[in-house]
Amino acid sequence: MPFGITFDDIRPFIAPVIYALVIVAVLPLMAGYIVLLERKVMAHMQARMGPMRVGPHGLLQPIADAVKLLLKEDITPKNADALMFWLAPLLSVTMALLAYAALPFGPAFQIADLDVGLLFILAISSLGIYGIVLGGWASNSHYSLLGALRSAAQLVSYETAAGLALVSGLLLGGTLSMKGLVEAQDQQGVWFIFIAPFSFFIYLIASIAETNRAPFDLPEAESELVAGYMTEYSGFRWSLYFLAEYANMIVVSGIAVTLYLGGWMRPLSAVHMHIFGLPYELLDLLPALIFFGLAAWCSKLALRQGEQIQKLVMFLFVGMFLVLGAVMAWSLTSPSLMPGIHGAFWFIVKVLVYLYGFLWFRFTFPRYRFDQLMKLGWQFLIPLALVNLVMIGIAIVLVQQSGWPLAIAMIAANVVTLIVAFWLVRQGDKPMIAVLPAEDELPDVGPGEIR
Amino acid sequence: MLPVSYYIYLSLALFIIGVIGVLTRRNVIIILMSIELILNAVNINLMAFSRMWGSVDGQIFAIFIITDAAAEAAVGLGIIIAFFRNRPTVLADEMDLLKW
Amino acid sequence: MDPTRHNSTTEIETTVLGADEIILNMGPQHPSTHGVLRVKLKLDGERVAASECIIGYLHRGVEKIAEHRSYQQFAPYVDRMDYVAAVSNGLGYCEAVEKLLGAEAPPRARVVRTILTELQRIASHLVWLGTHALDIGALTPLFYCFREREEILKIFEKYCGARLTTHAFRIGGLQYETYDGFEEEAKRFCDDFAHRIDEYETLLTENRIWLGRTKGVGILSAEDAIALAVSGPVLRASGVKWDIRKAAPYAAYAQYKFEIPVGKTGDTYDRYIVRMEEMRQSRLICLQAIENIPTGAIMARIGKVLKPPPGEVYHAIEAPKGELGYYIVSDGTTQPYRVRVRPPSFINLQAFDKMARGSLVADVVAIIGTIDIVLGEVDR
Amino acid sequence: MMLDSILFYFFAVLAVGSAILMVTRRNAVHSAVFLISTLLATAGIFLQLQAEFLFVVQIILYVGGIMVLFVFVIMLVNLDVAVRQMKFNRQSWVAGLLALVLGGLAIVVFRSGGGAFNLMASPVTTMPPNAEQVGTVLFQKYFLPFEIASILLLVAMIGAVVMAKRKI
Repeated sequence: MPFGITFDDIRPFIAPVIYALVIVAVLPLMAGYIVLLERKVMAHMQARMGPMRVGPHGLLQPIADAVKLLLKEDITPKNADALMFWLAPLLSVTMALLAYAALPFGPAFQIADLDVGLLFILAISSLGIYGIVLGGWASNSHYSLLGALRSAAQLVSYETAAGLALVSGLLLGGTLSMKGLVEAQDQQGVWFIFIAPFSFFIYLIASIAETNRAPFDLPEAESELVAGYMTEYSGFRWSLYFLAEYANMIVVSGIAVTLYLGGWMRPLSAVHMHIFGLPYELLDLLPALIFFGLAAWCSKLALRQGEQIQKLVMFLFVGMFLVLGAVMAWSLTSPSLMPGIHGAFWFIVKVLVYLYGFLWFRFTFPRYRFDQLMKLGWQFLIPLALVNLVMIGIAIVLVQQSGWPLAIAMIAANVVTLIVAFWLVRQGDKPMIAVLPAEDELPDVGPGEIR
Repeated sequence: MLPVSYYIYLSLALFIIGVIGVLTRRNVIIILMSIELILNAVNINLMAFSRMWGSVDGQIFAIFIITDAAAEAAVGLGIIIAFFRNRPTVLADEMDLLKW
Repeated sequence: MDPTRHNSTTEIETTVLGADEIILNMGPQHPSTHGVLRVKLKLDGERVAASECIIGYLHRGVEKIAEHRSYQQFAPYVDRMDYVAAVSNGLGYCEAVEKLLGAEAPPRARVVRTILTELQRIASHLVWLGTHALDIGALTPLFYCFREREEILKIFEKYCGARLTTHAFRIGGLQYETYDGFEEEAKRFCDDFAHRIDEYETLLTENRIWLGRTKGVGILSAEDAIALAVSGPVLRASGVKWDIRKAAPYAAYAQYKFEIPVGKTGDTYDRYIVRMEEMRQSRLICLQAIENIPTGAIMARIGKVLKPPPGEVYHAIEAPKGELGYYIVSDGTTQPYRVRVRPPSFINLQAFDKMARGSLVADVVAIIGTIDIVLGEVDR
Repeated sequence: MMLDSILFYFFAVLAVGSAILMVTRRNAVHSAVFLISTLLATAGIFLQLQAEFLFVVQIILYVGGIMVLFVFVIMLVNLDVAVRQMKFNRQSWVAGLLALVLGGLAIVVFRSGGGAFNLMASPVTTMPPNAEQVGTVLFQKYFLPFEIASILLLVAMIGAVVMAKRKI
């Protein structure tokens, strides 16, 4: 070994590097299929069918998109700032991928169990702003700069709300390390969403705003800003931004799942239903059953496919589901492997459910105006998060010092927060109608004036 | 563990670059940034000694310095914006508003 | 920015944020201006200080063409003006010429005309709702609305062979007898349309974000509405109860019972409520009309070559966008001397500056959507 | 042991390098980006000193907060003001002289300090998880300074808001 580095020097680094490579390889594929999921769900919600052309039921659409994006010409605006123009999407993607270092996909599958895990992810995602701001600045167009500044302002203000919501989750968990948080929920036998529902909902709203999605997707969709900071990007650089957005979505839902939905724990983990004396429980069979069900459903679709090639591809997917089902079933037999694989399965299922919420919001809600968005962030979410934080703190003190049962203390805390929430909403409604400036305050410039 | 003097030399280097930046640059924003650099150099020193003595006081003081830097940056940039609205310049030696 | 404020006519694109006015150009190539409309906004920060709509990009000189066409030849041109509500354009023109001739369409023709016009009103409002919601950000209503509109267009296609520019009516009545199954299809559409509207309402009406984006946006008071000669849902939303179907009933509207929805404050939300209610009323009219379609002739006896006596006539109908009027002057020959159209979209658009002034830039899109303009009719 | 020095040298060179670049760049945005890389390098040095709570605070507060403010203001201000003016003023030789004096003074002090400074940083027993330790000491021993710091921030907030209002 060169430089006198022995093998056991490197040993602690092998597992994290392998996990990192797996994540970096799987992520673009997963982001692609989330895009397909989004388009399919959006279509079915809107009484249409979504992509059906490329592969059976559009299953190969992500690969087609990826190839198209790679082949598309990559334009740099004329007097754009070349260094920044190249750096911005790179920054966005690296920050998005870096945040995966602390995400616990399963009890075993975690790159680094930092003991400041949650703060680390918060810090890295707060760096994502630079990708957007520098991208807007480098495109050298007035409108993309406006879009970049607006989305940066939105990210900064909702980051505080998300941070406060997470802190109230931390109070319950007691530790900053992500794995520690899930174990805390395991010990207390209840997911934190049931104890601190308000912080979950505040975090849900803040996480949607942080990834520029759904009712808050203002920067790209503003009518006069057209596509916001992404206007001038095309081809591969644009797909980097796209990948960064979806990677951020997964990171954000990963945090929510770890902190509020019990990370890799099986739902109803405390319930033990042993079926006719077998060592494992009924619910442990669920992952295998889900995959076999998917395989059966896909094979039914496969038979109805027209061309031969579509049938072939569909059966490929059927095979994949069968293999996954077999792995789930086989892992039941070996108790050492079981928690790792099943943990990863449940974590990914919960992340997908959380993401489904993202997609659902996108198709049902109209878009916020920028000032309403800021008003919601600063005048409703942050005060509510502060109150919620104080109430949970009081509840925990009550539980630990004066021995109140957890449930009653938490219910009391949440009821008070609910009252404050209603009061805030009523405050927010008062100036609901846009306050029109008095007639004289506006310059009386008649239409003729502009010509 | 590395001897503390390495950290001291590093923070000295950053400190000197910061001072040069403050004195030579005309753009007020770059001056403010150089001040941030100086504060950072001080932080490195604090951290090195905190690690050497094994006590956490140095790190806490570093946190106070960061909060102070935040306060100073916010007000400094506020002043620059307010000044910019009256005269479209950001350069230190052009800010001679008292002289007409 | 030199201190001496020069207001040269060239657009001063001062890009320093937060300073004084910026001139912002929206359109003519813009995703949410419902066609080729260019809006010039003078911004004071985020608020609109003044605005000006520049139109004419779709001007085809339809009224000039009318002077060199016979009455029947001009009928198809009328559909190309408000291409979203072609059937009601046709009704307006045919009835105006019939008035000129002193003829009257037979009862069966009048009832079928009423059914088709009311179906067209629902289709036009569906287009408005879909695009208006899309501009404000709600993606889903557009597809629901176009799914219903498809049913209506199928009925038109079966009746007169075309979906959009239908040329469904002839001067003096109808050319084609209704295909068998017309009543059943129209009835089936009206029956299931009831719960469809409730579907849209669940998506939007109580939606806090929709309320936030539409309540108090683009307010037009009743006096301003009357002063600007605004008509149709925009007028009724400001609280003025004026509908030509009640004021001067034409076709077969006198025989049916229906209410006129009226708003209170005249903001974008009221216009939304008024149009949704109008769709329900149109459905009721269709149901009443389908019950008893009288039998008999479908065409009045006015002969092949139309030579109306010299004179002039003004006939207005309640088109989905507002009062659509035809002022026709005949000099006794087969070709009209002058055909002047009173386009509701063009006149409603003049209220844009009054509504947009003082509002935020983001609301300009909502205001254009709520006035419901079609550039074909604005520019003619 | 080996890894520590590699990490230290890497971050040190990165910090000094981007600091120099920051001061010499003509475009304000470029110098802001280089200052960000300096701050990240110092955060790396904090990490190398096993102070991971400070590592995270530095990134969240400094790079994620203050520098965003800087980049915002640079963009707001530099939109149409010509950036390409002469960037160094006449005082450069004063700065050079001062830097030399300062550097020489510091080195002399270090040299004369003798053993006190360059003693090997004793590898004290691995400190308990940094975050909890900082937390406990911060809120017990340093509670008063903590309150004063929060008042300082409040004053700064009010000052910034008053400054930014258009019509004061």
